[in-house]
Parts: sequence; C-alpha cells; structure tokens
Amino acid sequence: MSFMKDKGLADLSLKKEVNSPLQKKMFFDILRIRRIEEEISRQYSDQEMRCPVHLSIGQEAIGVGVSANLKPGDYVMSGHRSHAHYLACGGNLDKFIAELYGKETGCTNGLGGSMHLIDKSAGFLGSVPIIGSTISIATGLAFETKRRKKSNVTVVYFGDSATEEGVFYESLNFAKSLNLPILYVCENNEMSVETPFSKRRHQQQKIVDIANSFNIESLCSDGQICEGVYGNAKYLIEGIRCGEGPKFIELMTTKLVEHCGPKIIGMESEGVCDPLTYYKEKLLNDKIIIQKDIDVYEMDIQEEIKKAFDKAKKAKFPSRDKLKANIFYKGEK
Amino acid sequence: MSFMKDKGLADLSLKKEVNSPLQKKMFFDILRIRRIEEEISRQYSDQEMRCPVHLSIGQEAIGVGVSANLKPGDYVMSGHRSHAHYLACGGNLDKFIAELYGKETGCTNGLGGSMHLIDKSAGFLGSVPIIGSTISIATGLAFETKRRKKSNVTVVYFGDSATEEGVFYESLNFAKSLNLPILYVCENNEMSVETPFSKRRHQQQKIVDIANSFNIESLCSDGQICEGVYGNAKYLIEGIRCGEGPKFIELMTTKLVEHCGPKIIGMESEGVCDPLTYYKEKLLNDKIIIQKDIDVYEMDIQEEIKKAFDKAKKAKFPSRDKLKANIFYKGEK
Amino acid sequence: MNRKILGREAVQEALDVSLQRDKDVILIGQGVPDATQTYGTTAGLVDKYGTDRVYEMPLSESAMAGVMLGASLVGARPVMTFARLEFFLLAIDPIINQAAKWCYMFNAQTHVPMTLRLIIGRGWGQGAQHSQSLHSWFAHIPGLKVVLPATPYDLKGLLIASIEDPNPVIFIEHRWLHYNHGHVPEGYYKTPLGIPNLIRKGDKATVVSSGYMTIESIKAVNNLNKQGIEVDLIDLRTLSPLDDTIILESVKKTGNLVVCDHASLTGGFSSEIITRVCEKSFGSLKNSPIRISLPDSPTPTTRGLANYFYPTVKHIENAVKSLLGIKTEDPFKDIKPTDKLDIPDQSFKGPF
Amino acid sequence: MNRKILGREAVQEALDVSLQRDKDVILIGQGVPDATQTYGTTAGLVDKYGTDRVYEMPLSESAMAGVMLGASLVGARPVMTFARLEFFLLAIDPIINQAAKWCYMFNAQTHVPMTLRLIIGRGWGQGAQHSQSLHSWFAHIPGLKVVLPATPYDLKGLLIASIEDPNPVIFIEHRWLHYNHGHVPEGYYKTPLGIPNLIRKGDKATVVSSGYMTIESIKAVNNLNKQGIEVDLIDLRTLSPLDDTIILESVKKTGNLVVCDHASLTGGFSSEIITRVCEKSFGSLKNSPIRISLPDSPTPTTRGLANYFYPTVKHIENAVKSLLGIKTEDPFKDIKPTDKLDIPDQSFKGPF
Ligand SMILES: Cc1ncc(C[n+]2csc(CCOP(=O)(O)OP(=O)(O)O)c2C)c(N)n1
Ligand SMILES: Cc1ncc(C[n+]2csc(CCOP(=O)(O)OP(=O)(O)O)c2C)c(N)n1
Ligand SMILES: [Mg+2]
Ligand SMILES: [Mg+2]
Repeated sequence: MSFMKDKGLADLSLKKEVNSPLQKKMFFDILRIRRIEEEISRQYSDQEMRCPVHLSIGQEAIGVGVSANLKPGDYVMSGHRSHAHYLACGGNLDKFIAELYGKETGCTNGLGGSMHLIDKSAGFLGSVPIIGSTISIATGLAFETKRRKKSNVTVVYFGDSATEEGVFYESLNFAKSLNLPILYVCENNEMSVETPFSKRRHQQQKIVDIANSFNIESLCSDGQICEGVYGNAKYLIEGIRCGEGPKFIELMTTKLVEHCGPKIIGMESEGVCDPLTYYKEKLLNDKIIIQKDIDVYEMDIQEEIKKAFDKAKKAKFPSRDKLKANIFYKGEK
Repeated sequence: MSFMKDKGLADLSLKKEVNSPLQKKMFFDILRIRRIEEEISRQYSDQEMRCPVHLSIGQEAIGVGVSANLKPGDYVMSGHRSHAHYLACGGNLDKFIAELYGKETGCTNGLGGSMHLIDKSAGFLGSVPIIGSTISIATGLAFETKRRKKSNVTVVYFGDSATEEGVFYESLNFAKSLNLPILYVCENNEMSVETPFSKRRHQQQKIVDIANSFNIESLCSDGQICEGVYGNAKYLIEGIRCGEGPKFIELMTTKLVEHCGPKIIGMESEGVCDPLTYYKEKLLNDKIIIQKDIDVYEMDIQEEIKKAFDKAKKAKFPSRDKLKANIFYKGEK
Repeated sequence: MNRKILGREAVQEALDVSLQRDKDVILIGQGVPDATQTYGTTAGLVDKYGTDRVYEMPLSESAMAGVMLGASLVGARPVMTFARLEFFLLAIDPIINQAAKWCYMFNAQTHVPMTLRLIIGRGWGQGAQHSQSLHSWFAHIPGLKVVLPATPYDLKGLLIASIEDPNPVIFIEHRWLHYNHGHVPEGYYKTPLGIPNLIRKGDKATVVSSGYMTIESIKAVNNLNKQGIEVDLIDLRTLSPLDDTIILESVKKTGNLVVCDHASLTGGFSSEIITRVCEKSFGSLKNSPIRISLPDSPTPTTRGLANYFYPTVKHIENAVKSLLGIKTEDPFKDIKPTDKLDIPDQSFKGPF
Repeated sequence: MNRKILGREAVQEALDVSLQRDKDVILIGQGVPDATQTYGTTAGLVDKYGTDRVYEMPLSESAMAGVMLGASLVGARPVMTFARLEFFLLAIDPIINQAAKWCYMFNAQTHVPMTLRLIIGRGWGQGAQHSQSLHSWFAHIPGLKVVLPATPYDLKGLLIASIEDPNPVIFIEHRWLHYNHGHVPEGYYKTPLGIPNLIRKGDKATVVSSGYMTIESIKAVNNLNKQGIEVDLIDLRTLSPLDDTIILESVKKTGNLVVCDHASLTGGFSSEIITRVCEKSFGSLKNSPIRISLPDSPTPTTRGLANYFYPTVKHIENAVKSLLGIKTEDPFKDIKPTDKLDIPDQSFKGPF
C-alpha cells in the first residue's frame, strides 16, 4: 500500500516522534483540504470558476506533513498544482475560493486565478504555472535570507516533470555552492499530464539519486503517509535550520484526479493509497481520534467551506480600472 | 604530473593497446595543432585576424585522442574553444586559417569566424560560442542517426562551465531515455574565463558523478595523456557503436593560454603537464619515434602552415552581395 | 466540393498529409501522441505513423528544440508543438541564437528545415502566462519565417507550406482558431508563404489583420457591409516574408488604414505595417491610421477584466467608422463583467 | 566642473553610488567580480563592498535570473550583468514570463526591483551570436522598463534611476559606449526614466535616435550644422516608458522625420515612433519618414562584410539631406572591405 515499502526506500520517519495534538492537526488539515477540493470539484460544472484547476486530491499528505515543520517567517512557493500547499501552510480560504471565481476578494484580486496563488501573511509567496520557474525563484528567497543572515527556511514544491527542466539542476548547483537554506520537495506522481514517468526518463534513473549526486542530502519516501512525510521533512528542515544547506526530498504519490479539471478518479483502484483514508484508519485504530471528533470537524469544515463559496459568489469582479492599475509598481521603496 | 594519478582516477586506457603507427599519428597531430596555434598566437598582434580566438594550447591531447576513434560518417560538434577539435578530426587547415582572416576562402566564407567552424567533409558539423548550445544540437544529430538506423557516432566537446547550463542535464536525460549514440566529452580545465571551478560548484560535486547518476556510463580521467584519452574514448565509443547508448567522459586538462586571445602562458608552471612535451618524451623514450622524424615533420608542418597563412592573407574578403545572400536557404529539399 | 471542417481538423490534416508525403517529417511535443492529442490536432497520427515519426518529449523545452535543430541538420524535418507559446520561451536560445542563424553563419552549407507550432491561449482564466502573443518578436529576427494563419483553409495550406520550407518557421496558432469552421479542400495543397490574402473588397478603408484577429475582422467587415460600408480586408497570413504590395495598393485606393493585431500595442507588428505605408506610399493616407490591439498590460485572469482586455468586433467596426467621420460609442459599452465571453464556442466548457 | 570620463567609468560610478547609498543593492554576473571587471565597469567594487554584495555566478543564466527575481521579492535590489545580450536569451522565462508580470498578476502585493544590464557587442568579429540588439522585444512586454543610454552622463544617471526603480528594468548597454568620453558629474544624480532628451535644436528635420546610434547621430548633426542644416536631435533614452510629446512637437515644427535604431529593420522600434507620429500628429509629416537601422540579416563576422552592415554617420546625414531634396551618394561609397572600422576606438586591440 505504501510506495516506500513497495520500493524498499528508507523510512527515517520511524525514528521521529509525533504527539497526538500534531497527529490530529495533520489529519484535520488533510481532511479539510480534501473537503475543500471536493467542493471545488462539485461546483466546477456550474461554469463559474472559469479557470483551469489542478486539484491536489490524493497528494494532500505532502503539503500537510511538510508544513507541520514550518515556522512563522518561513517561505513557501509552488507551481500549477498548489492548492494543498497554499492551504496547508495557512493560506486564507476565503481569498482562495474567491480567486477561483475571479473576484476582487481573491488572493490576487482575480488577476491571477488558480495557478497564481499568494498569501504573504502565511509565508506563501507565490505559485505560477510555468513548470520549474518557482524552483529558481524560491532559491532566490533562500539566497536573500541567507545573505541577510536570517534563519528562515524556504520550501518549494514541484512535480516530477519539473525535474526534467534544466533550471532544476542549475538551481541545485547554485543552492549547494552557497549552501542556501532551502528544501526542494518533488511530488512524484509519475505523471506529466498524460505521459507516464517512464516515457520521459530512462527507467534506471532516479530523481533522488541525481539530486544526491549534487552532494545535496536527498531522501525518497512515501508521500501518502503523512507522518512519514512529516518525519522526513523534519529531519531535513532541522538540518537546514542548523546551516547544513539545501536538501531534497522526493515523495512518491498518486494524484486521484484528472490532470486538470474537476474529475475525481476512484480512490479504490488497486494498489492506490489514499492518504486520507489511510491516516483516518490509523488514527482511529491507534485511538488518537474518535469518530465523533471527526464528525464534529466535518461539520465545521462544511460550514467554513459553505461560507467561503457563498462569499466568493456574492463578491464583485474587480473594477474595470484594475485592468491597467498594477502593470508597474508605484509604491516607494 | 598527470591529473589522473593525482586524483586517483581509474585509468582504463592501460588495458587498451595502441600500436606505433597510431602513436606516431597522434603525436604528430598534437604537434601539428600546437604549431598551428602558435602561429596564430604569433601573428595575432598584426591585427589582421580580427575575431576572438580561444586557443586550445595545452588541451590538444583530448581532441586527438578522441578523434583517433572516429570513422567516416561520424559527427563532431564543439563550442567556443574548438580549433583542436576541428583540426583533430580532419578539418581543412587552409579554410580554417582563412576563416580567422575573415576571407571568402574560409570554412564559412568569413561569415562565422573562429567561433563558428565547420567542415562537413570531415564530419565536423559546427561549433558555436553560446555555451551549452551544441550539447543539445549534437544530441539531435545522434537522435536522427539512430532514427535512421545508421551506425555512426556523434561526439560533442564542451568545457566544464557548460555543465552548469541546464541544457546539459536536459540533453543527458533525453539521450539516455532513447539510448542515443553520442559521446559527451567535457574538457575540464577548471576554469570559466577567470572564474575557477570552485567558485561555481560545491567542492564535493563531481561532474562525472552527476552524469553517472543519469545512468549514463561515465568516466573521469586525465586529458593530458593522449593514449589515456584514446583508450578511454575507445572503450566508450565501442560501447556506443554496440548500441549501449550515450556515454560521458570528463577529461581533466589545463589550458596553457589566456581565456581568449593570443597570449601563451608558460608551460613550465609547477604541476602542469604539457601534453605535447609529455608525449614526445614518452615516445622518444619508448623508441617509437626518433628526433629526426620529428624534425622532418616539423619542417613539413611549418611549410603547410606558411602556405595556409599566405593563402589566407592573399585571399579576398567575401563580395558585398554575400551580406544578404544566405539569410534564408533557397536550395530545394 | 465545399467541405467545411474545424480549424483543429485542418491542422490535423496538414500534419497527416505532410507525414504521408515526406518520410523525413517527424512530429514532437508534449502531449502530441497522447490522449489529449494537442487539442485534437494530432488525432490518430501516432497510430498511423508510429513512434519513430510521432514523439512525446520530456519537459526540457530548451534541449528539445536544440535536439530538433540537430536532427534537422542531418535530414529530419521536425514539426515541434508547444502547447503554449510561453513554454517555447524556454527554448529561445536554440531558435533565436541558433536555428535562425545557422544557414547564414555557415554560409548555406547547412540549413534548418523545422517548424515550430506555438499555440496561443485565450479565455477561461488562461492568465498572464498562457496567453502571450509575441509574433512581432519573431518577425524581428532575420532568418525566421513567421506564419499567422487565420482561416481553416490557411491553417492547413500554410502549415503544409511551412513544413516544406527549408527554413525555421514559427507557426503561430491561436487556440480559438481550432473551433472555427471553414472550407478546407481534401488532400494536398499549399498556401504560399509571403502573400497576403485579400478577403473582402471595398474602397472606403483598408483593414489589415492577421491570425485570430482576421476572424474578428471578417465579422466586423460583414457588419459594415450590411451598413453599406465596403472595405478591403487583407489577411497578412505571414509576417515574414511579407510582400506588402497589396496593402500599399489598397491604401492608395482607400486612403484609410486600420491594422488589427492580437498583441500588445507598443512595439507590435501593426506599427511595421503603418510605417511601410508611410515610407513607401507617402501621402496615400487621408486620415491617421488606427491600430487595434491588446492593451499594454499582462493578461488578467478573471473574465471580469478579460472582457475588457480583448478588442471586439465592435472595435474594428468603430475604427472604420471613425475614419469615415461616423460617430461611435465605447465598444465595451454593452459588455458586463459577468458576460461569458471567455470561450471560443459554446462547446467549450473548460478546464483548459 | 566639466569633468570628462569614459562611458565605462560612468557605469562604474553608477554602480558604486548605488551600492553605497542602498545596502540592498547587489551586483551579480559572470565576471562581475573578476579581473576582467566586465570591461572595467565593475572595477574595484568587490573589494569595496565585499562578496556578499558583489557576486560571481555559474553559467546558469536561467536559474540565476530566477534566483535574483526571488531575492528581489524579499528585499534585494539586484543588478545582473550579462556580458552579451545573447546570454540573457537563456533567461527569457524568468524575466518575460515571470519578472515582468509578478506585480500585475499578484496585484501589487509583490514587486520586482531588479536591473538587467545587457551588453551588446559589435566589431572585431563578434558575429551573429554576440551582437544582437533586441530592445524592441523588451519594449513590447508590458511590465518591463527599457532603457537605452547613449551619453556617459546618461549611462550614469539612467543606471542609477534604473536601480532605484521598483520594477524590472532592461538596461541596454552598447559596448562601444564604454569607449566614449563625456561630461559626467561626480556623486549622485538621476536621469529620470521616460523623458527623451533634446540634444540639438533646429527646424529642418527631426532626428530621433537611441543608444549607440545617438553617438553617431550627434556626429551627423554636427556635420550637418557645418553645412548650415540645423535639426532637432532627440535621444529617446528610454523606450518604455516613453513620453513622446517632444517628438510630436518637433515633427510639427520640422515636418521631416528620421529615426535611427541600432537593430534589424523589420519590427524595430523605429516603426513605433513613426506610427505614433502618424496616429497622434497626422498631417505634420511633409515627407516620407526614413528609418535608419541594421539590415534584416544576422551579423556577419568578417569586417569585409561588417563594414557594410552597420549604418554610418553618412547614412544619417544623407537621410536628412534627402528629405530636404539634396542629392546624396551611396554612403558606403568610400568604404573598402579592408577598412578597420570594426573597433570603437584606436585603443581597442581585441581580442573580444
Ligand atoms: C515549461 C512548461 N512546459 C509545459 C507546461 C504544460 N504543463 C502543465 S502541467 C504539466 C505536467 C506537470 O507534471 P508534473 O510537474 O509532474 O506535475 P503534476 O501535474 O503531475 O502534479 C505540463 C506539461 C508548463 N506549464 N510549463
Ligand atoms: C551562455 C553563455 N554564457 C556566457 C558566455 C561567455 N563565455 C564565453 S567562454 C566562457 C567560459 C567557458 O568556460 P568553459 O566552458 O569551461 O570552457 P573553457 O573556456 O574553459 O575552455 C564564458 C562564460 C557564453 N559564451 N555563453
Ligand atoms: Mg507529476
Ligand atoms: Mg573551462
């Protein structure tokens, strides 16, 4: 069921400890992101969220497990499939939903859409859909924090296809040469749109090995087991905070949705691990949570989601003068 | 004296056999290239070769050792420092010198200059000065030969700095995924203009390790010992001819000239191995050649060089109508 | 004989015919052989011609453009597809520094017969990074041919001609053209590169247009005709090469010039057209020429703003009328932010 | 008070002053801190400001432009140098797709104060890949400012203003300007972005020029003055933003327009200038406008051809004269292929 075990990859996480408040928090975060995206999927056919959406369903454990290690002041960036990353690090829900509707209350006031999220107060400094672009940009965040002798860490998420872009290697090289405080997180769902990994790389190549060859400490592990993600990320991020320079993690995952659009693909396919079901069963089994807690939380989430959608639908489109308002920045330094 | 020994790198070449005709040929090729470039260096101050020149002095053993394995129909490409590669694979001398003088008899009729050499009859399909560009272009030659089920091999030369360009990694990935018949030759002189290798990469990174992590068989060895280069290249090229796909070799070398321009830097610096002196002493010691052979050959070369320069100087500049003659190709398919 | 098909089908036929006629033609691009079939434009081709003619490629735009350049030097005739023009911007070095110059630099000892299909996005929240129109960039580069088809007929005819051309050709394919119906002959034919097409005739004004704007211009001109205003509508078809004779002659006749271009105003190709008219046919203009273009702004994502970003048929009509001294209103007047103008066709339901 | 220094020294002073005044300013580029000092323009700066202000970088133009974009989002004010514009073409994605759009896409929640110095090569066999002038590309991109200094005074003043600007600025530095002497005040001053400079006054014609062509135009106008022909010479200084008022007024006065641009003819920025004059001040032109530019050809390497590739002072003189009905000869008439016109100055002896 777990990629890691299937592929015999090391699981450092087993050595890490999680406590029950953290376990609950992570579980609820996954659940919340799942329910939010399910609602997007449901409402998308109304044709009012008129922008491409790349849902994170199936991959939520990664953003949640990584984010549980972040502190205020840390930075996050992502790419086209960024909903879970944005929400997991605390990105505002109302602004997110409004953004999908293109409203002035959206996180970029409608200018960006699903593929251009930002919430500076949560440290989420931006996502853009050109594959690979934020890898170098995030490396720049780390460059500047190091230059300013600040202690914050930068996390950048990207898919497996981004590792085919030259900018990935260029960034690894530069980050290592200056020992920048950045964690590169590759979500390897072994798919790029409709093209399986095997058609884009020789079968014996492993992304993690290549990253390792840059002398960057690199792990590959299961992205569906949230605590494993948490533990591995903790290990790496602690190292980064200690000044050990850049780290890389490849997380094997499965997207349970079509590449772009609202369609959810069955969770029951053979061999597929749904991070939500898995974690729920584990925590119930281990008696960390009880079903009632979940039921209460589900209701809270539904309420929160309903409000967010209602507000988004009621909100206005940006006023027409916004069309040319911010082509150039006019603020003072 | 040899990088390889200093660095404890494996020397497969010791297992390869060279015979004396080949040894003589390779020595004479190095000598010839050296004398040609010395003449360029000498005459450059006349200010008639009005183009940048990146001399290969100190690095000649590489092109010569590799080229000794090439057959008619094989392809070669290179970058800004390509004189030795062009000459070693049989590029026409007269056309080369005329090109430096910008004359219509030059190998590109003066349109290109030192950084744009070509001699299709020798299989040398082009060099250009944008770092890294020919890595992907040469990969395309290999792509097409494989697609046509031809058996020829492509060799592409580039410097250590080119391995910092993303296109290098992108090309390795693609070449491996289709198992293309190409040998990537990195001449690592540990310098990029004035910037030492250590300022551009973390000290623990090795180019050869990174190439290896793409599951491309890769060697690192001494580029100053021509027979070693020959042997390693032979091993790799034979593998390629057998359909084993792309291979990579990093050859440690020293440029005994300034980055760009005519200045030759002393051969006597400590720890520097001049591939010409080294090979000459070895072949004299091993009684493969005698001094008289060398003297005769030196005279022949001087004669050849003198003629080439004389012809180049006497030749005309391209006629003015050439300015716009070939912006587009007009030939039939 | 008047077979009508969709733009996307016309592209597919051009590729099919080219693959059929010349075994050196190969296709490559992300998604080209997959189930999405590049919006249907490559439907069935991998099955028909096999995986050594029709290739998927990794997300390595720069290397892959270089690889195709290399392949083209030794016999291949690659047709590369970029699902968005923006992705091609990762491959500028191999095309602008290299492909455009190899024939010249090496004095025609070598040449680069490759075609680059760059698809321009519009609507449904494409936003700033999936909708740029940079044909004026490419027309500024000596050694590149630049083709902007408009009608289904030319999508097919110009694509075949581009593939047959022995030079690097930038073939700009506006996504909305895929949804457009029109007459397309079966089998092989070519639309020669470099010759604009006089689509409608009239003596009141000259409307010069290209690519998707030609589709809008046709509607505008039809509307004008209904109001008794007859104009010349000239579809450029290619920006480079460009024989401007027909434009100069038309302006001599009409004295009025409107140039429509689906690109940012400043530095757009319309100014090249206007300048050529001034240089070569000075005095023929009776009024200031008018440029219709996108604003000098990145593309907003929300339809609330995109509705006011793209010029409409009304803009073109109004431009002609204003040259004729007829009063006009704000062309955006009747457009509401909520209007669903961000789709090419009712069949389009997202998500990309 | 009339201190004269070289262009390269003016650039160095601008960088020095900027580093001094604002600790967020950082420099980066291949060779910026090394012994070559980017042709002297960064002389002494790494010693003065240290290695955490002045950086070398690997041959990773794309990533490094992205890195600097990222750094600029969180406080840095990077000045990146590309020793040739062509090397910047590997970094088109981070600047065109990204930097130019971040302020807009994120609705001014974030912005990108970075300056990109792109150096254009010419002469001594630079050839097709070390000499391209693509400022019209950048002026076509909303969200970028585009600066083309000409005089040493503006090399300094415009560079300081570019670095202080909170937006991405493309600063195009023609290599030959480094060799040019001129008046440059000490210390801090700015040349505001967007305002063209009226360099010479006259009523016979309007010569609009930018960057290195302004240096040639000054010589041409001086020659014309000696022949009793007085013209307005307007140096654009920036292409974007651009306040064209002064151009429109001048053409109203002179009725004659020559636009000089150091770039390929087709799709060059001169056509934007001519078009604006036609649009905004129709009827003010008495004669066809004239564009002086490089031919639509890659740059040949040999001086035997390069001598006929670059327009000369004579071209500009002749253009003005022809507008005034004065007969002129082929401006290349006296130029021989063997002439050594491929250096900016006698001090230049190669090799790059
Ligand atoms: C440079 C670039 N090329 C192509 C695309 C088109 N595209 C969008 S998403 C995608 C696949 C991404 O796959 P991956 O990075 O593995 O992420 P996933 O969708 O699997 O999460 C592609 C090819 C793009 N956005 N950017
Ligand atoms: C893309 C690009 N960036 C920068 C340059 C400028 N440049 C020319 S040669 C060179 C250094 C090359 O070093 P290397 O590849 O190691 O070759 P070497 O000169 O040492 O033989 C640089 C930076 C270039 N030509 N192309
Ligand atoms: Mg994927
Ligand atoms: Mg080197």
